Amino acid sequence: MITAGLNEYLIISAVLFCIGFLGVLVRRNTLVIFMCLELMLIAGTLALVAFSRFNGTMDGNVFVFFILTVAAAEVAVGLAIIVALFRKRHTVQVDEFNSLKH
Amino acid sequence: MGQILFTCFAAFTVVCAAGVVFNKNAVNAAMCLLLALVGVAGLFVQLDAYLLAFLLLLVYAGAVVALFLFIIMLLDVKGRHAVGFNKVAVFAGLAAFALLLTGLGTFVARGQLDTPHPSNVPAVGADLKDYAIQLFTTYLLPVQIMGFLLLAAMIGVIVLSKRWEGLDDIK
Amino acid sequence: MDATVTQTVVAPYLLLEPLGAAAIIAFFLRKRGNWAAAVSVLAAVLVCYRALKMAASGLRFEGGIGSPGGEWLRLGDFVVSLGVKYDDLAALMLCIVGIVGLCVHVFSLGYLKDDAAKARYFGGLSMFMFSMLGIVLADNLFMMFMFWELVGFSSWLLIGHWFEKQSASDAAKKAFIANRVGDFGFLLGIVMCWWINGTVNFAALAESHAFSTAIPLLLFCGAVGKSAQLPLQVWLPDAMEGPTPVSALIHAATMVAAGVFMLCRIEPLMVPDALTVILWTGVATALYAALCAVVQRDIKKVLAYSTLSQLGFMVAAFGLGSVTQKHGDHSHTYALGVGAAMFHLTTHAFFKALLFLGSGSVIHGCHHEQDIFKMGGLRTRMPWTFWTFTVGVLAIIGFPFIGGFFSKEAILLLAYEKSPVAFGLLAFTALLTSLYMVRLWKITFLGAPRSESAEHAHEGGVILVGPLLVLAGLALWLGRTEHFPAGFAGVLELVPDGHAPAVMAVGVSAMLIGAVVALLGYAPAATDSLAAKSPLVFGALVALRNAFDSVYDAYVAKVQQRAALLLNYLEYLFLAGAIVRGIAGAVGFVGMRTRALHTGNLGVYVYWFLLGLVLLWGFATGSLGF
Amino acid sequence: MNLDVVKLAAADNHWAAILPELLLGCLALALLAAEIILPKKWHEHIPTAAIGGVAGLLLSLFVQRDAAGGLACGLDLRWAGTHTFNGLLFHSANGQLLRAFFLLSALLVCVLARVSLARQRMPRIEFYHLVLIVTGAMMLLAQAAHFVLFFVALETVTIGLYVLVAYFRTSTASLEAGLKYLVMGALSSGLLLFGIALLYGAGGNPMLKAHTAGSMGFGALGAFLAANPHHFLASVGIVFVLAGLAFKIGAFPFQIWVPDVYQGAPTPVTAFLGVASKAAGFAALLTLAGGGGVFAAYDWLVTPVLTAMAAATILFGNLAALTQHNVKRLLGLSGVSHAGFLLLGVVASRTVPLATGAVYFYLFAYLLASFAVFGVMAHLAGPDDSQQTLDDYAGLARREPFLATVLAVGLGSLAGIPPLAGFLGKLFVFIAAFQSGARWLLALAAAAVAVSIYYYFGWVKAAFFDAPATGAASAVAADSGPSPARAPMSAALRVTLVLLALGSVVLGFFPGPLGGLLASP
Amino acid sequence: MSHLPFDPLLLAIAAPLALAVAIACGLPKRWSVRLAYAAFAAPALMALHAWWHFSAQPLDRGYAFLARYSTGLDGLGISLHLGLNGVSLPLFVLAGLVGLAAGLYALQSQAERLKLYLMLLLIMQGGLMGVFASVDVFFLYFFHELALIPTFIMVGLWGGRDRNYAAMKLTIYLTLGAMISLVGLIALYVKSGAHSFDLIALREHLAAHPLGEVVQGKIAGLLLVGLGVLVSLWPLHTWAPLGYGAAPSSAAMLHAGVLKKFGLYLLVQVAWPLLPAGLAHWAHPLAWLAVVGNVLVVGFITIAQRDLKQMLGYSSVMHMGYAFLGLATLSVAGVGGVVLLMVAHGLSVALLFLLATSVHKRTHTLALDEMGGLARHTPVLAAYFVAATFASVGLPGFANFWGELAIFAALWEFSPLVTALAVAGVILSAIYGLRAAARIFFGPASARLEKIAAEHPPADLAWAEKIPALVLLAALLLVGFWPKSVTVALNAELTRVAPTAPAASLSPR
Repeated sequence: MITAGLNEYLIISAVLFCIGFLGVLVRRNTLVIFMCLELMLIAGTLALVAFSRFNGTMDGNVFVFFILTVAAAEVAVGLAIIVALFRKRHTVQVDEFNSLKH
Repeated sequence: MGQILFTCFAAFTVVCAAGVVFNKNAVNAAMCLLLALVGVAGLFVQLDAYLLAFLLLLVYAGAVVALFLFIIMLLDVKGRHAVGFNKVAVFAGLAAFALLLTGLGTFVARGQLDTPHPSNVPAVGADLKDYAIQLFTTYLLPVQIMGFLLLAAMIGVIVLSKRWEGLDDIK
Repeated sequence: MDATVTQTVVAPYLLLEPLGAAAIIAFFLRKRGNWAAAVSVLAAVLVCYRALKMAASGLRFEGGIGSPGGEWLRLGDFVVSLGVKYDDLAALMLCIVGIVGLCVHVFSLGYLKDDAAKARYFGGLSMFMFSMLGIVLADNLFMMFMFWELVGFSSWLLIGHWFEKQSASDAAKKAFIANRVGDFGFLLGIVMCWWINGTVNFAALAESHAFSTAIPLLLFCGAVGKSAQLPLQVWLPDAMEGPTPVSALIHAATMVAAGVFMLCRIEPLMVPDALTVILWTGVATALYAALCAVVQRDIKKVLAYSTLSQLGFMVAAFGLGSVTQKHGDHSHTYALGVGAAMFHLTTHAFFKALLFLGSGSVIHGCHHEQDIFKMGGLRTRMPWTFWTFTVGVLAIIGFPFIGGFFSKEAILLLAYEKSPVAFGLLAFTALLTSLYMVRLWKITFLGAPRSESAEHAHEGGVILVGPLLVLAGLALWLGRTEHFPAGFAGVLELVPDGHAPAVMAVGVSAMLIGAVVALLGYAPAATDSLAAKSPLVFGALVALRNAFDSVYDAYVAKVQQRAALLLNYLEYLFLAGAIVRGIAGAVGFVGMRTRALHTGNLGVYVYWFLLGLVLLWGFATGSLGF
Repeated sequence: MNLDVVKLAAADNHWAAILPELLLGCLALALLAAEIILPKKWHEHIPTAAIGGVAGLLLSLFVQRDAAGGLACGLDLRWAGTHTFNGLLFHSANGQLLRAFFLLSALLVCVLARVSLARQRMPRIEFYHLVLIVTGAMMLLAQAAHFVLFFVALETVTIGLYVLVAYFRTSTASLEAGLKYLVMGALSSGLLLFGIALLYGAGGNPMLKAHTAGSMGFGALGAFLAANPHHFLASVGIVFVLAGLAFKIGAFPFQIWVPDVYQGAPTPVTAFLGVASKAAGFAALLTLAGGGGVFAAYDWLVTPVLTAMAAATILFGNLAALTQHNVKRLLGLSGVSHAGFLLLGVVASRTVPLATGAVYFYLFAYLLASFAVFGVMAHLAGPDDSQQTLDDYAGLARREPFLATVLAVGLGSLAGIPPLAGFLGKLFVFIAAFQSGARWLLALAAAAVAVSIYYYFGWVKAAFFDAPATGAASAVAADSGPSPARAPMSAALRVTLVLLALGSVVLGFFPGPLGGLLASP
Repeated sequence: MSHLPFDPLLLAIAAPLALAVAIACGLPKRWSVRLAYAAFAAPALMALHAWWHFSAQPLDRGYAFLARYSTGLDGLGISLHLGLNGVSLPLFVLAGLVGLAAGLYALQSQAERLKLYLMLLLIMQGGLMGVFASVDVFFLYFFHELALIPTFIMVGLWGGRDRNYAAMKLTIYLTLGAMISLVGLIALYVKSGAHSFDLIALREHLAAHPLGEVVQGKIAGLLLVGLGVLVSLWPLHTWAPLGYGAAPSSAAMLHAGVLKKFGLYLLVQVAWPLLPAGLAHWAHPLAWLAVVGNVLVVGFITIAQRDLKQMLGYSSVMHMGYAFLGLATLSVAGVGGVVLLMVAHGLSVALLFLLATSVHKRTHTLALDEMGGLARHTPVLAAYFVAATFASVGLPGFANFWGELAIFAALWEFSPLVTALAVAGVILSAIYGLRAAARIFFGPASARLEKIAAEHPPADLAWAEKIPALVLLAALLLVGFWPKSVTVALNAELTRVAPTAPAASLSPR
């Protein structure tokens, strides 16, 4: 079923990565930043899967298992922190989390 | 056919991903993320990684995005967008955009790999059994570690969120 | 040979006895003035005894101290050795130091009988004796320099004896620093001599054939400082702040003459150009000091300027005559200047010590009144002092057939032959000498007492008078070379012989004119007659006297101090300030800015990652990198 | 895939080789179990058990059965030089040493945690549990020889640390630090992952020479890179991986999070971050980018990148620390500069064998000194320990001469002043740097040492010379209310501090067995 | 080798350090003070012992009393290797004596927090003994820093005016200097290829494989700059007057007297024999900096000082200029002069700092303008001060004279002009030295002194102050009168290791 070449997948992966990064850079909502971080991880998995397919090795695919797990754990912890912070500061805007500076 | 499908999924994914970034509303952003994941899952399928596509949808769409939505609802943060795009931020964002675009350009220009035609390469990701063998032999140790990771994350979430005796910060 | 060895061993004793006395006094007898005086005088007696005995024995020798080579320090090729060169020159000088030293020691017993710091005083005297003997006996320039410095130290110590007086403290400092200036050249000269000739040993230098004008001139700087020649003469009048016996010993008879002695030692190094400089320095000093002496009121200052003037004579004498001719295969040294200078040094030592001790007696008698215009009438009140002082005056003005007559005559003779201009100036100086000495003598001793203290003046007893008599005798007797023991022939046979009637006539008439003018012109009054009769001349002379002091004061206050303050300020401003604090401030500022980069805003922080990624990307794509 | 291969693969899982990590994991689980099973009144002894357990494990690394069956002292090197778990792990003498390092760090963190947690009404056991899990992951990370295990272990460390940083959830600072660390960490994980993917893909590309099926494994990847020393994707992969690690070690420009997170995190966690986490990063960096590492062939890229990074890190850390008054931020920034010095060693290690040993020695010296300082800080801190400033140390020498002395020794060692261990660390790194030819970097580092004196000595100055703040009491005192708030120092902490200070001193002139680390690289 | 049943050098290092550790562990004050006498005396006695027996010792490549202790770094060519040669012997004795004097002076000073003061001083003392007893360059540096650290703390804790700024500036400056010289030493270690910091091994290796001139020049440059800071070469000297102005007496004595000599010692012991071409490359700039900067400019600045201790600090900077000049000659005489001057200056400046504190104790001021006429009350103090002043002015009979004389003599060959300028500096030192002595002690009593005397006349030097002063003065006089006590061994060693190429051929005339 595969038709497109590896490079195309790689480009899509890179584009996703860049979009994710851009999101992290420009967004101020912590939750959205998180989503963008997830996008970056997904971009990595896409590259892995593509490589795995085109190189004919299994490692990339197996790696994705772990990445998904890690991502889920990360989100869980991250959201817990955000919720806890929200309880204190009643905001999720990163600009306002600046009690630690200078 | 495959090429068209690929193009569709790719375009869909990219557009949805951009939606995550540029959607002012967090809920909509989460929905965009969900759709982007679906797109990626489609690409996975095209790469013969059916299990991974399934897992992606299951874990991400089913759990992660749901969690996001749940939290967004819980915190009810929509409409708190007053802060945001000041001039410096816009300029910085544009500069970042330009830089990323440049980088992407270089990547596209120089990152081309010669590949054998995919039909000459075994679709290793297609067989479910292979995953099982790998995870239970070669990657047994990482799997174990993953267990500890999840435990740690769970403990962490509990510590951060549970109402403890003598600790009255969570009402 | 055996005897020589013995003497080489004895010679250090000569040095060690006064040193030992000084050390014992410094460490143990600090609070026991009388004991200290006894120890010191004992050392002086021993020195005098040994000096005379060694001179009489006729033994002359050279040798190292401590070891045959006398090596005292060796670093690579650089060797400093201590050794004794006991020739006729040293013997003569040694005797002078010994005799005058002893007289002064004894005189001091009386003069400082009630001084609170007697121990320090006598310790200083012993220290001086040690240092002076070192100069006399030194067989090389390094050693001479060491003792040269030490006499400077003793001089500092003794001038500043009454340190509570600001003027004494200042005078001591001035003396030492002025000497240091001279020593600057001296040391350079020694070092240069060492490099050019490969040795600084006097005997070896006499054999050396490397000639340079710079070396003798640099070495002469030392003499300029020590013997207070122009332009470093300023310290000597001020040095009169010290106790009078000290002035007699150090600042008249011996230490200040060390410059002349040193010149005589290095005579083999002399070249004509250097001698010319030395000559004119001496002549200028002699004339200048004589002019200054005419307007002094302080008895000691008059004597101080006369000392300067006489030292000028000696230096001029040296400059006139010490021509070493080493031409062709026949080489002969005509060191006539050495003879004349040393001869005058000898006679001067005795009569000037006599004059100073006499003035000391006067001051002591007048309860430390030093202004001659407040004296008068002392002839009857202090007859012993008066008569011995008169002998001294006659000796210094060159009264025929006593004291300085022959030595001055020898110098004039030399000048007459070598340089008519110098002769004229020196003769005029002799006239002035006569003038101011007779003025001093008349105003001090004749007429009526002009103050309470002069009214009650009295003799100081045998302790004070004894040394005066001894010195008077020596001043009278030792006027002719023939009267000296044979042991000093090595020096005295160099004294220019023969008597040119013209020279003698000029000399005697200069003396007579000066004396007559003074006797007639000055009245034993409370004011200076010259100031009354010819204020213009008087004023000019005073101004001349003050000229150097004001130049030096101006230098110290306006140049040295200001330069020091300016440099200090510049360092504070630029080095410690602008540069050091500036760099520190700049680093601190950058640090503050850097610290301020931590805005605490996560949204900004992620841009740092973008920056990092961009940089890394640059490296990876090769657009950055080396 | 036939069954034999499967059996073979399974048989290579030598669990005995990772016994310390397994035991640590078990200990972590046992702590949780004990909390559930044991009655409340016994809970206070659980941390003691944790400390004892870790100490026992640490000792066990040095005690082993010799050939005759008796017990012998010395690092257990039975597995050294072998790969296990199908190439996921590689055991080496340095790995053993790092195990000891991480266990020691964990031990000290637990000791500090007892001090800090005593002032909080937070759950306690979970803290130790997390520390132990993270420590185990670090130990595996240091021995990883395969990107999958590498990533998994790294993420376990990172996620564990997210929780630990935010652990004092009653404190906004702690939570904020946790969030910052999380976002930055996740971002760097993304970079790292993308880098790994690219390396994996390039290495396995069948069209390239020396391509390999095991391109996730370090050895095979290294061979591939050696055969393709200028491959674009590989070099991009390399810089992404370096970026991920640079975040871990706090190297410029991925260091920006450091002061904020250090300040907000509970003091023991700050120490953990500053020492163990950084050491884990350096262990990984040495494996990948050090001498003979995976990226050895990419000298044209890695050396300039690391050199520039080292220079900028040293400069930034020292400059930013100059005017810093908050002690935790100060230590964070000084830690950044230490990362720069260590990077100098890593750069040198690419050409000079001595450098690897020098980096490890430096890390040990850094551990002793840092924990000494953190120990003092933990003891002096009030309930909110994120606001301690230098002013709080004014007059410490008069109040607590013991603490002041330990502090001075620790700071002196951090500054690299003889006769303390930090000096030897710096000296060896400098020697290695000079040998490797990084002269300008060395000059910069030497100048930076002088600059760093300003803030280290400033701290000592505050403790020794300045009069204590009068009247309006310091932030700490204000937080802790009236003076009796601070408990007297526990014997354990006192002994620990003595040992740390002593270690810093003795190691400074008598490195003894650790000297062997340097002599035989 | 030594007939003592123990290593005298190790004892000299260990005794003060051991007591310092004991005090740190809480030895009671009474015992601390009592034992401190022994701990300060031990190094001095050991040093004198070594000095007395040195000539009878069999020398191993110039060294006697060699002993080696492993510290686990033998693989890197680092070990605690102790020994004395002709250069280190006089400095070892200097360290012992000045340490003894500083210790005794501290013990009588009744300083606040005496235990801590003693402890720091003991650490300093141990470090100093180590510096000059070490054959291993690593430990040379190590001990130097060990001795240096207490200085910072002592300035900060017991310092006078500006102590905070002074302590900070001192620390940063000296650390910077030490770092730069450390880089130089590392360069030497690496470039020599000897794989050893052992001076003997380095010498032997470099004798067989000398370094290239360019490399030598670079290493020597690093050492000169780094050590130049430590020895206060102009214009890197501004820490010195400030630091000494603020330092408590014993710390100033040990630092200015002994510790500061480390830089010169390293240059003499390491740079001169091992990097002759490198030093020759820098000789002219060094000489000009030293003569114009240190000697003349600083000489003038010293004249302008109004604070006694600051003046002493500046004068110390000035005298270091002579030391650099001697070094620039690269000749045995010049370098020997440097060592002599180091010993002499160490003794005299320590004595001066000691006496300055005694003066301060009596006048309660260090401002020269406010003093005057003290000698009337304290003739003995005045005598000591005058002696010390004249020693530093370079009066024959004191050790300083020999050092300066040898340097001047050696300098002529290097450059007559420089010699002339250097000798001119002697005038400056006489000016400020005598002026200070006169200001403090002579002339009429100042208003301030009158006031003090009216209430409580200042007492003369007590024995407790006199004995340390006497120790230093006696040493000054001993070397002054009998320079061979130092120069025989010194000359033998210097001649032995002197660079084979004559200095003259290396330096342009």
